Amino acid sequence: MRNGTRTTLAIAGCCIVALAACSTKDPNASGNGSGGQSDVKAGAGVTDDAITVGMLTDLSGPFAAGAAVQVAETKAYYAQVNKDGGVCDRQVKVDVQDHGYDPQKAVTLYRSMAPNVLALQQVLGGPTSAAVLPLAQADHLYLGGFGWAGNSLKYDNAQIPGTTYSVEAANAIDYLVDELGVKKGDKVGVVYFTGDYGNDSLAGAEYAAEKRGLKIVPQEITPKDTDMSAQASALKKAGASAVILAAAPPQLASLAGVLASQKVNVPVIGHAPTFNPALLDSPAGPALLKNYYAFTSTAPYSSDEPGVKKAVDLYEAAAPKGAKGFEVPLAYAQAELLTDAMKGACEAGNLTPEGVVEAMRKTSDLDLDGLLTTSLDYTDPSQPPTRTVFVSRADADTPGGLKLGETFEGPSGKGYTFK
Amino acid sequence: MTYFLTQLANGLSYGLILGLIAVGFVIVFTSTGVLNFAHGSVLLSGAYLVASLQGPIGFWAAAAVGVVGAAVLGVLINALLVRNLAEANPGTAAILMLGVDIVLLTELTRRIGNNVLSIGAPWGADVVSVGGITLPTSRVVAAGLAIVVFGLLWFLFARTGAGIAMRAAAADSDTAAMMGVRPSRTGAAGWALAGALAAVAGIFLASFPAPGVAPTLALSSFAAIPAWVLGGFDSVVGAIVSGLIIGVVTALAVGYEAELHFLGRGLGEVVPYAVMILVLLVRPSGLFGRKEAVRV
Amino acid sequence: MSDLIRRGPMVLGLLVALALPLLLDDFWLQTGLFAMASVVGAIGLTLLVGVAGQLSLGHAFFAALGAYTYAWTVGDPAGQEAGLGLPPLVALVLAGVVSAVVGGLFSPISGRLRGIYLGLATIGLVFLARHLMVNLEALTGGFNGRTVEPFSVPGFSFSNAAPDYLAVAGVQFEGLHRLWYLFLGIAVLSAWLGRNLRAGRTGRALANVRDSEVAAAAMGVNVARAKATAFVISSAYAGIAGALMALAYGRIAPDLFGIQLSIDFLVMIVLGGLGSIAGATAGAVFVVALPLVLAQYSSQLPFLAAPGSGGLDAATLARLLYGAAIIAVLLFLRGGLAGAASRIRHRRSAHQRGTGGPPLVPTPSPDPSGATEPPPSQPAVSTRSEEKS
Amino acid sequence: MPDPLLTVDDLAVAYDSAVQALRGVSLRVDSGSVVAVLGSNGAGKTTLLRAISRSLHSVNGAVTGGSIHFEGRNLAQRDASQMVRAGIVQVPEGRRIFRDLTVEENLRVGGCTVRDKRARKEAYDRVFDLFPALAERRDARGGLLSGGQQQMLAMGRALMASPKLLLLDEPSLGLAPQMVEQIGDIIEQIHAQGTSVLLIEQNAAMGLRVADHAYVLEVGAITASGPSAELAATDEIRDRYLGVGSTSPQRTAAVKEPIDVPVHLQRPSRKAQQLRVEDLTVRFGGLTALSNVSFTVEAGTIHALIGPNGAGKSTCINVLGGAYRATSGTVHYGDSKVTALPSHRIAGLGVARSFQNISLSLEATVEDNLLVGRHRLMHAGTVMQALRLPRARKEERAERETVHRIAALLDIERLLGHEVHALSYGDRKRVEMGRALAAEPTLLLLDEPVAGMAHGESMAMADAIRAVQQELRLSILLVEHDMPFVMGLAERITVLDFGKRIAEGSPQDVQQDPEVLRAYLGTAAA
Repeated sequence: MRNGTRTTLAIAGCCIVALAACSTKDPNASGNGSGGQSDVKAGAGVTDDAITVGMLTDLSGPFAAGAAVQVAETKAYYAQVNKDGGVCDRQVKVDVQDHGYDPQKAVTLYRSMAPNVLALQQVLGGPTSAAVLPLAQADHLYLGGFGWAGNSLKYDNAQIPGTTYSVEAANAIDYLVDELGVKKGDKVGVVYFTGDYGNDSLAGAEYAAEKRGLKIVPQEITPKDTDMSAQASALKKAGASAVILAAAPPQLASLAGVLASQKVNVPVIGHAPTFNPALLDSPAGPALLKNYYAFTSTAPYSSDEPGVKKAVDLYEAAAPKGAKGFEVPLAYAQAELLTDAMKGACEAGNLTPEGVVEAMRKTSDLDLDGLLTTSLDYTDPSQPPTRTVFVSRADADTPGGLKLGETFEGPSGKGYTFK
Repeated sequence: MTYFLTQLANGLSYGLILGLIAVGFVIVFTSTGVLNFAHGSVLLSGAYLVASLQGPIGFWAAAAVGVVGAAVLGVLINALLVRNLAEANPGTAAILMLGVDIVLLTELTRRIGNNVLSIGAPWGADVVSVGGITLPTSRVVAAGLAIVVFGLLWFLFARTGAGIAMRAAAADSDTAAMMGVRPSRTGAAGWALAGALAAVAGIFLASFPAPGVAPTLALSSFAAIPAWVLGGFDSVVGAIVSGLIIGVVTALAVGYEAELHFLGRGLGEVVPYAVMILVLLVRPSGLFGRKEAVRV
Repeated sequence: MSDLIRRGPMVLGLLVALALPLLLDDFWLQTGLFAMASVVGAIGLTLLVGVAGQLSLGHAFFAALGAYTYAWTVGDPAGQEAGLGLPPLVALVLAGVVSAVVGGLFSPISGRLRGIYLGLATIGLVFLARHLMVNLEALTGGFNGRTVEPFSVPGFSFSNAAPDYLAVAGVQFEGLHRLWYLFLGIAVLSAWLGRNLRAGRTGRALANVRDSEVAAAAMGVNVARAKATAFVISSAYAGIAGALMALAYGRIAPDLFGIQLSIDFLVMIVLGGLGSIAGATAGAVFVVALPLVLAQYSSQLPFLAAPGSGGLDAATLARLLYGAAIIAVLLFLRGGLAGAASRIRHRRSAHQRGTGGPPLVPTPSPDPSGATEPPPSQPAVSTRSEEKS
Repeated sequence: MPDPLLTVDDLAVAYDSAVQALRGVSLRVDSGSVVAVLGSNGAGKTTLLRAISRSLHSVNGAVTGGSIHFEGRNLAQRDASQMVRAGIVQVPEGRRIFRDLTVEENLRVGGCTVRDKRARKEAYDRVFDLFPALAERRDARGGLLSGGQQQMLAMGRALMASPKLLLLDEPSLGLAPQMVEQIGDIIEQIHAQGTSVLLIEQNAAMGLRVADHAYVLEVGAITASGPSAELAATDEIRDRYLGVGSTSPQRTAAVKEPIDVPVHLQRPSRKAQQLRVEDLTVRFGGLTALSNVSFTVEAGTIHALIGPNGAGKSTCINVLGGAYRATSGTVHYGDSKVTALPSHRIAGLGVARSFQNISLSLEATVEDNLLVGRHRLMHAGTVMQALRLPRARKEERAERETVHRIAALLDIERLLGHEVHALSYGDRKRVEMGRALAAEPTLLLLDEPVAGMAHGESMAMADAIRAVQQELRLSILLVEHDMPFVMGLAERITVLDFGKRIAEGSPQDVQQDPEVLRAYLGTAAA
């Protein structure tokens, strides 16, 4: 008992000593870190000859494979940039960290990266980016590569590479009505993952369906549901004349296969993460070739546009045996977006995290040579920079499995309002 | 009505596959007292072997290798790890299996990448239609094979000396050992059986209508846990019956999601657990469970 | 004197914990916050599983309850999701209270089930929680989750957003530093309360219920009530842990409170050594910090392949090592980390055992009331069908 | 002299590397003989068999000294399954048949080491020949057999491996007299067929009837041995199993010896009351454990409940304590109807008990175990303890002092800081008794309080119990096999046999009751 008292006293003593060392006066309240020797103000992650950007990605979790493609492409991109003289006369270094799709790890790793990077090139994954976004906003740190979920529009520091899943889905409904002969009163199934991705897509589809006089049949699933028989049967029973699938390749293969086996021959529409070229070799291949449409913000791997060509050439040189997919143009586009923002910050003489965000928000007319549909306008944080999407068809002979059809913007895609 | 029957048939065939997995849980639990959290990754290992070998050596040979491989993996886990626990009790064994699961799943995820490996089964994407009910051929085969497997299990446990010895060891390992039954052998047999059953289930879970072998396949063992608990921890029959119940209930909950919308979205996810808790309230040892399980 | 030796490591640990924020960067501070939040939850779970012998995999459910209760109580009433706008301190207390009450409501169910049945039934709670979190959008913000107002007491804020400046020994105390001390205080308080409970009348009764319900009842312990008490206490701990996690994240979403969290809590207490408060603490730090440290430093190893090249990359290696570490502890350390520590301390007494549960001696009969006479459930009433179909 | 089949030399066994269960035990079984080991509960009989059949590790025991040879070969390093193959098969205590397996399947497990089909067939024939009842019910599940049939099945199962040496662990346990006779006949038959038998028995009559040679095991050591006929003739056996004989002085309550055990316990505020057991019947499924038993324990007296194993004594105690439910009949303590209350409410009436199979918290210290006994009398709530409020601390301190006094009374004060798993069997019994006393009961139910204690120890325990009883004016109902202990302590004795009351009266009356003699020593002894 006595000992306990003594311990308490000792701790209290330590506290007093600690308090004595306290101060509430900010010694550098007016200063703002170290300025470079040039006229450019340098912030976190910037030295006289180097810029560090971060990638917080999933290299050991469920999205490891796709994430690795993006890491490879991003690194190749910056190697190229560095060869051409770098950004703001500085070499760009990429700091890659793996959160393994675990939000707790993501937040912690974010803490370790934030003081040392100029911008975050990527924070991959729904729950992980949802956890990091508010922190990055508080730190005024640029954040890219989190997918296309509409709720990221709440954050002015987040740069979305194209439009949102909701606008993609709304455009898809328009396309169904205008181009594929779906009639007023018809039903469209939406099979979607619970979460920012799926629910965003559903919201867009529901908005457009109301505008165009269609009915939505929603079917919620989770990533572990890979057998879509029950959903397919339900869609068949409801008489759906098209299906939008906001899920992953396993679900697409299953759904397309089961629908075909039940003689339900309707368009199946997916987003960028829905498709994987390996599916074309699976039993569901024929059904996909017949009915699959991809509505994406970034161009498919096989696009002939110069931007995409550059991305693909770079990738095939860096990873000759790597998987071919939407990740390649996406990673390239994201790197271009960030590089553009960093260059803007450099020109403004403010190469700090805040400066990068400011520069990004001043971008009103950026063209990425066909990586994205139109020129991009990031001046209004609450709106996506474009509302036009790529429409592609599955094609067995095309690298990446998707053949670009056209760009498209329908009335619902244009009119969709964000909550 | 056709719709209902289709969903029912779907649920039954899925339930039989769940039964294969749940029986594996039961056998491992009764033979070695382990709550096998690594069952999913053993299942995935088997399916992965099949998918990666079916190209070079053909589906049937690959299937045989996959089933045997998963069985061997199970035996190794038991012999190298479970039997060497510093402190053998169900709690530490369960956590050990979590560690094993992390290791296996990480390595398999690395190997599979973001591919969906085709299982290459001869039934491909064929379907069977009877009176308006359409069912994938793979499911029909799965159902048939599951029934055959359950028949073989019955024969094993009721008619062969080894099976009877396993039942005896499961009921009272101490006394069984006094009768000359070697616990190391019944344990190994249990793990081998469970691994083989998991691989069979894995082959069908990766067949059409599912797309193929992807890391998420490992999660399918989680779906069998409610079936296992519902049936009672130590009852093979219970696992089979509850597999069917869970399969049908899930299929109906998903199939009638639109009608059940007032219960919230994503019902298929909770319904198995809701059924499980309700049954446990009435029968705390499950439908066919005998004794209460050991405490941690 | 021996008392001092016994307490020595603890006091030293506490002093180190107090001094650490002066040295650490944000990465470590954030790791510390998650670790301390987990410590609180793990102590609650070890009281339930280790001391009272009730296996629960539903800890994530109660943590979620605490987290959302906190967020809702402090939430801006005019904000996107419902909120009460009450002071954070009230919210923190309420997080514990609401979880405790719900734990109490669940106790009629938990009292009926035992062992692994209880453990797996409580998994159902986690899925139920997810269903509610996703569907009760007005309260929870649905799948997107909701932001959590930072902690503050009148006149002092625990977030970076606050303008007031504070420095100790030249180190500027930002939000994370301040939260560190808040979390440390709560964690130490939790450990102290946990130790007191375990050593007192309630703890003895719970341990007795765990070891033999019949014997406990014969000593006048109301078994049903004791079990309910254990569940209530552990739920309250989980609720507070959830609120701390909410503060550490700054934003909560259903994905944070999945089955993995429940499993992680269980890993913590089993690795640490069941029933030991110090073990739960060590286990929590182990489980939270090890993957982070491995992920942080494995990338510096030279022999690893680049991500995407198909070889063994750093991230994969880190995860493999984490799995291997769990396996190694269970294979080589009897009684978990706490057991190992106590053996090191008592190295001289060779027969000292860990905290593992030995069977009854000399005949291992679960029914203490009479092995030579048939227990009540024996003859002819077997409810189990034969194992053949 | 015939070849020794089995020799045990200076055997020592410990549980949990702490509790010594056997020390210096030596015995031999000659080829073609039947050897009996007699002893009471806790003497170490089962431990001895498990050491021989190499099945100790499943109960955390280990041989710590000495050796066992079978057919000249040392058995160290062998496992249980190898022992079966070598020709030693054990029939475990309590039969332990596989309840969910059919009779035939049970036998099949027993024969699992026999590879040769014809040998297995012969074994089946032999077993069905020995036990025609089993042949009739070969497809019935083991759990549905009667107790006697289950014992036959357990023996048949062991015989399937055609052992050279059969280890029988209390085959008479819980069986009716005719059935015990029958089992005895069967053992003789088995013996006649050439199988040697090592038999463990509490039922001395049975053991001595079938054995050529017998050993008496007491608290882990052999205390007597000799040819059965000689042993049966000695008073020692009679003394040990019935408390009749010259070695035990009549130390009833009438002999007021000065008691030197100081009692510092608070006298309970309530007074002991009369315990009335009326027409108590307990059935488990089809089995009747107690039928229409009535007796009364007067306030402030020591009452004993005796009878052979399986007579229903523990069942009776368990009903009184609330662990089992009565099928019919009532128990009143004073005005309260015990049979209507849950266990913890019965404890609230001032009834405390000890258990036959010790049920202490093994990892907790002795002090904490004793404090559990104070649970009912303490008031600190959960919150108060968690915060260590002064009242809770004061209460805790006071209770710890009380517990120290109780420990002093039972001479376990030195053990207070030890964890229970490191204690010997006898010490655990004392701790359990202490826990019951700590609850300050007015009625104390003791289920075999001196099992596993040596004679001297049990007499000291008797003194302690008597002292406590007189000082606190408790009522005590005890169940015990140690006859000298019972006869020296109890004021009144109720004798049960097969769930029925067969006698009641003072120790002297009961000792001379022919029914009692028959129940204990068999018809011949009466």
